[in-house]
Amino acid sequence: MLRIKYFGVMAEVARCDEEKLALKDKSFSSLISALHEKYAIYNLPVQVAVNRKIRKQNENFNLEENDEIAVLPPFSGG
Amino acid sequence: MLRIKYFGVMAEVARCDEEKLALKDKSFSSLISALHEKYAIYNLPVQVAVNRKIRKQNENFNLEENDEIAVLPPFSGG
Amino acid sequence: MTSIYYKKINEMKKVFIEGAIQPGFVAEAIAKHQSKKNIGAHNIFLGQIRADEVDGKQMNAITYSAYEEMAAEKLHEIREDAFAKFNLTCMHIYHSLGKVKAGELCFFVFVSSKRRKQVYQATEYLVNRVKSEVPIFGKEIFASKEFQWKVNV
Amino acid sequence: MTSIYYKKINEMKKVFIEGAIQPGFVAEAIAKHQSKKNIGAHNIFLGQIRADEVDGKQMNAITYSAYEEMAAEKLHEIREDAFAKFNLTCMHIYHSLGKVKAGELCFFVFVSSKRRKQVYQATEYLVNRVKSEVPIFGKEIFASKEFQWKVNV
Repeated sequence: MLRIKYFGVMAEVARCDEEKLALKDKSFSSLISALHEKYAIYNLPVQVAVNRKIRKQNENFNLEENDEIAVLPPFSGG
Repeated sequence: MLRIKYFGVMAEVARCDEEKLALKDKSFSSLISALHEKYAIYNLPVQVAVNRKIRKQNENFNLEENDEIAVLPPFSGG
Repeated sequence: MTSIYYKKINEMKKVFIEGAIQPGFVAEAIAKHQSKKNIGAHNIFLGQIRADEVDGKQMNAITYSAYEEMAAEKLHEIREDAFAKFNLTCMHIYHSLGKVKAGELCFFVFVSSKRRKQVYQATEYLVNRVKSEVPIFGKEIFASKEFQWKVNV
Repeated sequence: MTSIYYKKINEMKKVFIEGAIQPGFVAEAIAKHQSKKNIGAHNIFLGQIRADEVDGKQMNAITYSAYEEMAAEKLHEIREDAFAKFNLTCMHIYHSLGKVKAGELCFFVFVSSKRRKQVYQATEYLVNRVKSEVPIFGKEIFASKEFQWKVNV
Protein backbone atom coordinates (compact mmCIF):
# COMPACT_ATOMS: atom_id res chain seq x y z
CA MET A 1 0.00 0.00 0.00
CA LEU A 2 1.21 3.47 -0.91
CA ARG A 3 -0.15 6.72 0.52
CA ILE A 4 -1.06 9.29 -2.13
CA LYS A 5 -1.79 12.98 -1.44
CA TYR A 6 -4.06 15.02 -3.72
CA PHE A 7 -4.04 18.79 -4.07
CA GLY A 8 -6.20 21.50 -5.64
CA VAL A 9 -8.63 20.31 -8.29
CA MET A 10 -7.12 16.81 -8.00
CA ALA A 11 -8.44 16.52 -4.44
CA GLU A 12 -11.90 17.24 -5.88
CA VAL A 13 -11.44 14.63 -8.60
CA ALA A 14 -10.30 12.07 -6.01
CA ARG A 15 -12.87 13.31 -3.46
CA CYS A 16 -10.20 13.15 -0.76
CA ASP A 17 -6.89 14.78 0.24
CA GLU A 18 -5.14 11.49 0.78
CA GLU A 19 -5.73 7.78 0.20
CA LYS A 20 -3.94 4.44 0.17
CA LEU A 21 -3.60 2.53 -3.08
CA ALA A 22 -2.60 -1.13 -3.53
CA LEU A 23 -0.32 -1.71 -6.53
CA LYS A 24 0.62 -4.92 -8.28
CA ASP A 25 4.26 -4.02 -7.79
CA LYS A 26 6.20 -1.10 -6.30
CA SER A 27 7.25 0.46 -9.64
CA PHE A 28 6.50 4.11 -10.49
CA SER A 29 4.89 2.98 -13.78
CA SER A 30 2.42 0.78 -11.85
CA LEU A 31 1.51 3.78 -9.72
CA ILE A 32 0.89 5.93 -12.81
CA SER A 33 -1.25 3.17 -14.38
CA ALA A 34 -3.27 2.75 -11.19
CA LEU A 35 -3.85 6.52 -10.98
CA HIS A 36 -4.92 6.59 -14.60
CA GLU A 37 -7.30 3.66 -14.17
CA LYS A 38 -8.93 5.31 -11.19
CA TYR A 39 -8.85 9.01 -12.22
CA ALA A 40 -7.93 9.11 -15.94
CA ILE A 41 -4.88 11.25 -15.07
CA TYR A 42 -3.50 11.05 -18.61
CA ASN A 43 -6.33 13.41 -19.54
CA LEU A 44 -5.64 15.81 -16.66
CA PRO A 45 -2.90 18.46 -16.52
CA VAL A 46 -1.34 16.90 -13.41
CA GLN A 47 2.18 16.11 -12.28
CA VAL A 48 3.27 13.45 -9.82
CA ALA A 49 5.82 14.22 -7.13
CA VAL A 50 7.75 11.54 -5.23
CA ASN A 51 9.40 12.75 -2.06
CA ARG A 52 8.67 16.35 -3.08
CA LYS A 53 10.32 16.09 -6.49
CA ILE A 54 8.31 16.11 -9.73
CA ARG A 55 8.97 12.93 -11.74
CA LYS A 56 8.21 12.41 -15.42
CA GLN A 57 5.31 10.03 -15.91
CA ASN A 58 7.37 7.80 -18.21
CA GLU A 59 10.25 7.43 -15.73
CA ASN A 60 10.75 4.03 -14.24
CA PHE A 61 12.07 3.32 -10.77
CA ASN A 62 10.98 1.50 -7.67
CA LEU A 63 8.97 3.11 -4.92
CA GLU A 64 9.35 2.43 -1.24
CA GLU A 65 6.60 1.89 1.31
CA ASN A 66 6.91 5.29 2.98
CA ASP A 67 7.66 7.42 -0.08
CA GLU A 68 5.68 10.67 -0.06
CA ILE A 69 3.60 10.66 -3.24
CA ALA A 70 1.51 13.62 -4.41
CA VAL A 71 -0.62 14.35 -7.46
CA LEU A 72 -0.47 18.06 -8.31
CA PRO A 73 -2.49 20.19 -10.72
CA PRO A 74 -0.89 23.31 -12.32
CA PHE A 75 0.58 25.68 -9.76
CA SER A 76 -1.32 28.94 -9.44
CA GLY A 77 0.21 30.89 -6.57
CA GLY A 78 0.55 34.65 -6.62
CA MET B 1 18.24 93.60 -10.44
CA LEU B 2 17.61 89.87 -10.76
CA ARG B 3 16.77 87.52 -7.89
CA ILE B 4 18.96 84.40 -7.79
CA LYS B 5 18.25 81.30 -5.66
CA TYR B 6 21.05 79.04 -4.46
CA PHE B 7 20.67 75.41 -3.44
CA GLY B 8 22.74 72.73 -1.75
CA VAL B 9 26.48 73.36 -1.67
CA MET B 10 25.92 76.46 -3.83
CA ALA B 11 24.01 78.10 -0.97
CA GLU B 12 27.11 77.53 1.17
CA VAL B 13 29.40 78.99 -1.50
CA ALA B 14 27.12 82.05 -1.80
CA ARG B 15 26.50 82.14 1.98
CA CYS B 16 22.81 82.74 1.31
CA ASP B 17 19.75 81.02 -0.20
CA GLU B 18 18.83 83.97 -2.35
CA GLU B 19 20.26 87.32 -3.39
CA LYS B 20 19.76 90.13 -5.88
CA LEU B 21 22.39 90.81 -8.53
CA ALA B 22 22.75 93.88 -10.73
CA LEU B 23 23.78 93.06 -14.31
CA LYS B 24 25.13 95.36 -17.02
CA ASP B 25 22.36 94.06 -19.27
CA LYS B 26 19.54 91.51 -19.02
CA SER B 27 21.17 88.81 -21.13
CA PHE B 28 21.72 85.26 -19.85
CA SER B 29 25.42 85.50 -20.74
CA SER B 30 25.79 88.57 -18.50
CA LEU B 31 24.20 86.61 -15.68
CA ILE B 32 26.61 83.69 -16.17
CA SER B 33 29.58 86.10 -16.25
CA ALA B 34 28.41 87.85 -13.09
CA LEU B 35 27.97 84.52 -11.30
CA HIS B 36 31.44 83.43 -12.41
CA GLU B 37 33.03 86.68 -11.28
CA LYS B 38 31.44 86.39 -7.87
CA TYR B 39 31.56 82.59 -7.28
CA ALA B 40 33.85 81.14 -9.99
CA ILE B 41 30.98 78.95 -11.17
CA TYR B 42 32.92 77.75 -14.24
CA ASN B 43 34.96 75.71 -11.76
CA LEU B 44 31.90 74.33 -9.94
CA PRO B 45 29.70 71.49 -11.14
CA VAL B 46 26.60 73.68 -11.18
CA GLN B 47 23.70 74.21 -13.57
CA VAL B 48 21.58 77.33 -13.95
CA ALA B 49 17.79 77.07 -14.22
CA VAL B 50 15.60 79.88 -15.57
CA ASN B 51 11.94 79.54 -14.74
CA ARG B 52 12.57 75.98 -13.56
CA LYS B 53 14.25 74.81 -16.77
CA ILE B 54 17.99 74.07 -16.95
CA ARG B 55 19.67 76.27 -19.58
CA LYS B 56 23.08 75.64 -21.14
CA GLN B 57 25.66 78.16 -19.92
CA ASN B 58 26.55 79.15 -23.49
CA GLU B 59 22.93 79.85 -24.50
CA ASN B 60 22.05 83.43 -25.21
CA PHE B 61 18.67 84.99 -24.58
CA ASN B 62 17.25 87.90 -22.65
CA LEU B 63 16.07 87.61 -19.08
CA GLU B 64 13.12 89.42 -17.59
CA GLU B 65 12.90 91.18 -14.25
CA ASN B 66 10.81 88.52 -12.50
CA ASP B 67 12.37 85.41 -14.05
CA GLU B 68 13.00 82.71 -11.47
CA ILE B 69 16.75 82.02 -11.56
CA ALA B 70 18.42 79.22 -9.61
CA VAL B 71 21.96 77.87 -9.36
CA LEU B 72 21.90 74.14 -8.74
CA PRO B 73 24.65 71.70 -7.78
CA PRO B 74 24.41 68.04 -8.89
CA PHE B 75 21.14 66.41 -7.88
CA SER B 76 21.50 63.78 -5.19
CA GLY B 77 18.04 62.64 -4.20
CA GLY B 78 17.24 59.06 -3.26
CA MET C 1 19.77 15.87 9.50
CA THR C 2 17.90 17.27 12.49
CA SER C 3 19.09 20.83 11.94
CA ILE C 4 18.12 20.72 8.25
CA TYR C 5 14.70 19.46 9.25
CA TYR C 6 14.18 22.30 11.72
CA LYS C 7 15.45 24.82 9.19
CA LYS C 8 12.79 23.66 6.75
CA ILE C 9 10.05 23.81 9.35
CA ASN C 10 11.12 27.35 10.17
CA GLU C 11 11.00 28.38 6.55
CA MET C 12 7.51 26.94 6.22
CA LYS C 13 6.36 29.01 9.17
CA LYS C 14 7.73 32.13 7.61
CA VAL C 15 6.20 31.71 4.16
CA PHE C 16 2.53 30.91 4.63
CA ILE C 17 0.10 33.29 6.26
CA GLU C 18 -3.49 32.39 7.08
CA GLY C 19 -5.80 34.71 5.10
CA ALA C 20 -4.88 38.06 3.57
CA ILE C 21 -1.49 39.71 4.10
CA GLN C 22 -2.17 42.96 5.96
CA PRO C 23 -0.50 46.29 5.06
CA GLY C 24 0.59 46.47 8.72
CA PHE C 25 2.48 43.19 8.28
CA VAL C 26 4.36 44.75 5.35
CA ALA C 27 5.16 47.78 7.55
CA GLU C 28 6.52 45.50 10.31
CA ALA C 29 8.71 43.68 7.78
CA ILE C 30 10.09 47.03 6.60
CA ALA C 31 10.63 48.28 10.16
CA LYS C 32 12.65 45.15 11.04
CA HIS C 33 15.22 46.16 8.43
CA GLN C 34 15.90 49.61 9.85
CA SER C 35 18.60 48.26 12.14
CA LYS C 36 20.50 46.92 9.12
CA LYS C 37 22.58 49.93 8.23
CA ASN C 38 24.28 48.39 5.21
CA ILE C 39 20.97 48.32 3.26
CA GLY C 40 20.43 51.13 0.76
CA ALA C 41 17.53 49.78 -1.33
CA HIS C 42 14.45 47.65 -0.79
CA ASN C 43 12.12 46.35 -3.46
CA ILE C 44 8.70 44.93 -2.62
CA PHE C 45 6.25 43.08 -4.82
CA LEU C 46 2.65 42.70 -3.63
CA GLY C 47 0.09 40.54 -5.38
CA GLN C 48 -3.48 41.81 -4.91
CA ILE C 49 -6.67 39.90 -5.78
CA ARG C 50 -8.52 41.48 -8.71
CA ALA C 51 -12.32 41.36 -8.95
CA ASP C 52 -12.13 40.09 -12.54
CA GLU C 53 -15.24 39.34 -14.51
CA VAL C 54 -15.35 35.93 -16.20
CA ASP C 55 -18.32 35.21 -18.51
CA GLY C 56 -20.30 37.94 -16.78
CA LYS C 57 -19.61 36.57 -13.29
CA GLN C 58 -17.65 38.63 -10.80
CA MET C 59 -14.78 37.13 -8.85
CA ASN C 60 -14.99 37.74 -5.12
CA ALA C 61 -12.06 35.91 -3.60
CA ILE C 62 -9.41 33.26 -4.07
CA THR C 63 -8.97 30.35 -1.67
CA TYR C 64 -5.37 29.15 -1.62
CA SER C 65 -4.02 25.78 -0.60
CA ALA C 66 -0.49 24.42 -0.88
CA TYR C 67 1.58 21.29 -0.65
CA GLU C 68 3.47 22.93 2.17
CA GLU C 69 6.33 20.45 2.61
CA MET C 70 7.24 20.55 -1.08
CA ALA C 71 6.72 24.34 -1.18
CA ALA C 72 9.21 24.76 1.67
CA GLU C 73 11.84 22.72 -0.16
CA LYS C 74 11.25 24.53 -3.44
CA LEU C 75 11.36 27.95 -1.79
CA HIS C 76 14.61 27.02 -0.12
CA GLU C 77 16.07 26.16 -3.54
CA ILE C 78 14.71 29.37 -5.12
CA ARG C 79 16.17 31.46 -2.30
CA GLU C 80 19.61 29.85 -2.61
CA ASP C 81 19.55 30.44 -6.37
CA ALA C 82 18.56 34.10 -5.94
CA PHE C 83 21.30 34.71 -3.36
CA ALA C 84 23.82 33.18 -5.78
CA LYS C 85 22.53 35.19 -8.75
CA PHE C 86 22.00 38.63 -7.20
CA ASN C 87 23.87 40.70 -4.67
CA LEU C 88 21.26 40.75 -1.89
CA THR C 89 21.34 41.41 1.82
CA CYS C 90 17.91 39.94 2.69
CA MET C 91 15.04 38.19 0.98
CA HIS C 92 11.57 37.36 2.28
CA ILE C 93 8.66 35.58 0.62
CA TYR C 94 5.15 35.34 2.07
CA HIS C 95 2.04 33.81 0.54
CA SER C 96 -1.51 33.52 1.83
CA LEU C 97 -3.34 30.27 2.51
CA GLY C 98 -7.13 30.12 2.82
CA LYS C 99 -9.49 32.83 1.65
CA VAL C 100 -8.27 36.20 0.34
CA LYS C 101 -10.92 38.64 -0.88
CA ALA C 102 -10.72 40.93 -3.92
CA GLY C 103 -8.64 44.01 -3.04
CA GLU C 104 -6.64 42.11 -0.42
CA LEU C 105 -3.02 41.02 -0.68
CA CYS C 106 -2.02 37.37 -1.18
CA PHE C 107 1.68 37.50 -2.09
CA PHE C 108 4.57 39.54 -0.68
CA VAL C 109 8.14 39.38 -1.95
CA PHE C 110 10.72 41.62 -0.27
CA VAL C 111 14.37 41.98 -1.27
CA SER C 112 17.01 44.28 0.17
CA SER C 113 20.47 45.17 -1.06
CA LYS C 114 23.30 47.58 -0.43
CA ARG C 115 22.63 49.32 -3.76
CA ARG C 116 19.54 49.52 -5.92
CA LYS C 117 20.83 48.16 -9.22
CA GLN C 118 19.70 44.53 -8.94
CA VAL C 119 16.69 44.73 -6.64
CA TYR C 120 14.01 45.06 -9.33
CA GLN C 121 15.32 42.12 -11.32
CA ALA C 122 15.74 40.01 -8.18
CA THR C 123 12.13 40.65 -7.18
CA GLU C 124 10.89 39.77 -10.66
CA TYR C 125 12.97 36.57 -10.63
CA LEU C 126 11.54 35.50 -7.26
CA VAL C 127 7.95 36.34 -8.19
CA ASN C 128 8.17 34.37 -11.44
CA ARG C 129 9.82 31.33 -9.89
CA VAL C 130 7.33 31.21 -7.00
CA LYS C 131 4.40 31.45 -9.40
CA SER C 132 5.68 28.72 -11.72
CA GLU C 133 7.49 26.32 -9.39
CA VAL C 134 5.92 26.40 -5.95
CA PRO C 135 2.95 24.04 -5.40
CA ILE C 136 0.29 26.57 -4.44
CA PHE C 137 -3.25 26.22 -5.77
CA GLY C 138 -5.82 29.00 -6.09
CA LYS C 139 -9.56 28.46 -6.35
CA GLU C 140 -11.38 31.50 -7.69
CA ILE C 141 -14.70 32.09 -5.97
CA PHE C 142 -17.44 34.07 -7.72
CA ALA C 143 -20.17 36.21 -6.19
CA SER C 144 -22.61 33.46 -7.26
CA LYS C 145 -20.64 30.96 -5.08
CA GLU C 146 -19.54 29.19 -8.24
CA PHE C 147 -15.81 28.64 -8.54
CA GLN C 148 -13.03 27.77 -10.96
CA TRP C 149 -9.45 26.70 -10.39
CA LYS C 150 -6.99 29.50 -11.07
CA VAL C 151 -4.48 29.04 -13.90
CA ASN C 152 -1.36 31.24 -14.00
CA VAL C 153 -0.75 32.96 -17.32
CA MET D 1 -3.88 78.69 -15.29
CA THR D 2 -5.36 78.58 -11.80
CA SER D 3 -6.18 74.89 -11.92
CA ILE D 4 -2.71 74.03 -13.21
CA TYR D 5 -1.23 76.08 -10.39
CA TYR D 6 -3.30 74.28 -7.76
CA LYS D 7 -2.46 70.93 -9.36
CA LYS D 8 1.22 71.70 -8.95
CA ILE D 9 0.83 72.81 -5.37
CA ASN D 10 -1.02 69.58 -4.63
CA GLU D 11 1.71 67.52 -6.20
CA MET D 12 4.32 69.30 -4.12
CA LYS D 13 2.38 68.50 -0.99
CA LYS D 14 2.22 64.86 -1.94
CA VAL D 15 5.88 64.38 -2.77
CA PHE D 16 7.92 65.87 0.06
CA ILE D 17 7.74 64.57 3.59
CA GLU D 18 9.44 66.25 6.53
CA GLY D 19 11.99 63.82 8.00
CA ALA D 20 12.07 60.05 7.52
CA ILE D 21 9.33 58.14 5.71
CA GLN D 22 7.77 55.82 8.29
CA PRO D 23 6.92 52.16 7.57
CA GLY D 24 3.38 52.99 8.76
CA PHE D 25 3.09 55.60 6.01
CA VAL D 26 3.97 52.89 3.47
CA ALA D 27 1.30 50.65 5.01
CA GLU D 28 -1.31 53.42 4.72
CA ALA D 29 -0.40 53.97 1.06
CA ILE D 30 -0.86 50.24 0.41
CA ALA D 31 -4.16 50.12 2.33
CA LYS D 32 -5.57 53.00 0.24
CA HIS D 33 -5.26 50.80 -2.85
CA GLN D 34 -7.34 47.94 -1.50
CA SER D 35 -10.55 49.49 -2.80
CA LYS D 36 -9.13 49.46 -6.36
CA LYS D 37 -10.18 46.03 -7.47
CA ASN D 38 -8.62 46.22 -10.93
CA ILE D 39 -5.11 46.20 -9.43
CA GLY D 40 -3.26 42.87 -9.47
CA ALA D 41 0.32 43.92 -8.77
CA HIS D 42 2.14 46.57 -6.77
CA ASN D 43 5.84 47.31 -6.82
CA ILE D 44 7.50 49.45 -4.17
CA PHE D 45 11.00 50.87 -4.04
CA LEU D 46 12.32 52.19 -0.74
CA GLY D 47 15.60 54.05 -0.38
CA GLN D 48 17.20 53.60 3.04
CA ILE D 49 20.12 55.62 4.44
CA ARG D 50 23.27 53.52 4.81
CA ALA D 51 25.79 54.14 7.59
CA ASP D 52 28.68 54.13 5.11
CA GLU D 53 32.23 54.68 6.21
CA VAL D 54 34.17 57.33 4.29
CA ASP D 55 37.88 57.72 5.12
CA GLY D 56 37.28 56.08 8.49
CA LYS D 57 34.38 58.39 9.38
CA GLN D 58 30.92 56.96 9.87
CA MET D 59 27.90 58.53 8.21
CA ASN D 60 25.04 59.17 10.59
CA ALA D 61 22.35 60.90 8.55
CA ILE D 62 21.56 62.81 5.38
CA THR D 63 19.91 66.22 5.41
CA TYR D 64 17.86 66.78 2.26
CA SER D 65 16.81 70.04 0.68
CA ALA D 66 15.10 70.64 -2.65
CA TYR D 67 14.19 73.30 -5.17
CA GLU D 68 10.56 72.39 -4.57
CA GLU D 69 8.89 74.37 -7.36
CA MET D 70 11.15 72.93 -10.04
CA ALA D 71 10.93 69.47 -8.45
CA ALA D 72 7.12 69.60 -8.69
CA GLU D 73 7.29 70.47 -12.39
CA LYS D 74 9.90 67.81 -13.13
CA LEU D 75 7.98 65.15 -11.20
CA HIS D 76 4.84 66.04 -13.13
CA GLU D 77 6.75 65.48 -16.40
CA ILE D 78 8.29 62.19 -15.16
CA ARG D 79 4.86 60.92 -14.09
CA GLU D 80 3.29 61.78 -17.46
CA ASP D 81 6.14 60.02 -19.25
CA ALA D 82 5.81 56.91 -17.08
CA PHE D 83 2.03 56.72 -17.61
CA ALA D 84 2.64 56.96 -21.38
CA LYS D 85 5.40 54.34 -21.35
CA PHE D 86 3.96 51.71 -18.99
CA ASN D 87 0.52 50.29 -18.40
CA LEU D 88 -0.04 51.56 -14.86
CA THR D 89 -3.09 52.13 -12.69
CA CYS D 90 -1.44 54.33 -10.03
CA MET D 91 1.92 55.88 -9.29
CA HIS D 92 3.17 57.63 -6.15
CA ILE D 93 6.52 59.23 -5.37
CA TYR D 94 7.57 60.49 -1.94
CA HIS D 95 10.90 61.93 -0.83
CA SER D 96 12.12 63.19 2.52
CA LEU D 97 13.24 66.72 3.26
CA GLY D 98 15.31 67.56 6.32
CA LYS D 99 17.23 65.05 8.39
CA VAL D 100 16.96 61.30 7.82
CA LYS D 101 19.12 59.06 10.01
CA ALA D 102 20.99 55.91 8.93
CA GLY D 103 18.54 52.99 8.78
CA GLU D 104 15.60 55.27 8.04
CA LEU D 105 13.75 55.63 4.73
CA CYS D 106 14.13 58.72 2.53
CA PHE D 107 12.57 57.68 -0.80
CA PHE D 108 9.38 55.77 -1.64
CA VAL D 109 8.21 54.93 -5.15
CA PHE D 110 4.98 52.95 -5.51
CA VAL D 111 3.46 51.72 -8.79
CA SER D 112 0.36 49.61 -9.32
CA SER D 113 -0.92 47.82 -12.39
CA LYS D 114 -3.52 45.30 -13.48
CA ARG D 115 -0.80 42.74 -14.20
CA ARG D 116 2.72 42.36 -12.92
CA LYS D 117 4.74 42.35 -16.14
CA GLN D 118 5.78 46.02 -16.27
CA VAL D 119 5.79 47.05 -12.61
CA TYR D 120 9.45 46.31 -11.90
CA GLN D 121 10.67 48.22 -14.93
CA ALA D 122 8.30 51.13 -14.22
CA THR D 123 9.63 51.42 -10.67
CA GLU D 124 13.24 51.32 -11.88
CA TYR D 125 12.46 53.99 -14.50
CA LEU D 126 10.89 56.30 -11.90
CA VAL D 127 13.67 55.80 -9.35
CA ASN D 128 16.39 56.55 -11.91
CA ARG D 129 14.67 59.62 -13.31
CA VAL D 130 13.96 61.06 -9.86
CA LYS D 131 17.57 60.54 -8.81
CA SER D 132 19.03 62.13 -11.94
CA GLU D 133 16.50 64.83 -12.86
CA VAL D 134 14.78 66.13 -9.73
CA PRO D 135 16.57 68.97 -7.90
CA ILE D 136 17.02 67.35 -4.50
CA PHE D 137 20.27 67.81 -2.58
CA GLY D 138 21.64 65.54 0.14
CA LYS D 139 24.22 66.57 2.73
CA GLU D 140 25.85 63.59 4.40
CA ILE D 141 26.44 64.13 8.10
CA PHE D 142 29.14 62.15 9.91
CA ALA D 143 29.26 61.09 13.55
CA SER D 144 32.04 63.69 13.98
CA LYS D 145 29.57 66.42 12.83
CA GLU D 146 31.65 66.88 9.68
CA PHE D 147 29.69 66.67 6.46
CA GLN D 148 30.02 66.27 2.71
CA TRP D 149 27.56 66.87 -0.11
CA LYS D 150 26.15 63.63 -1.49
CA VAL D 151 26.89 62.74 -5.12
CA ASN D 152 24.69 60.17 -6.88
CA VAL D 153 26.62 57.40 -8.62
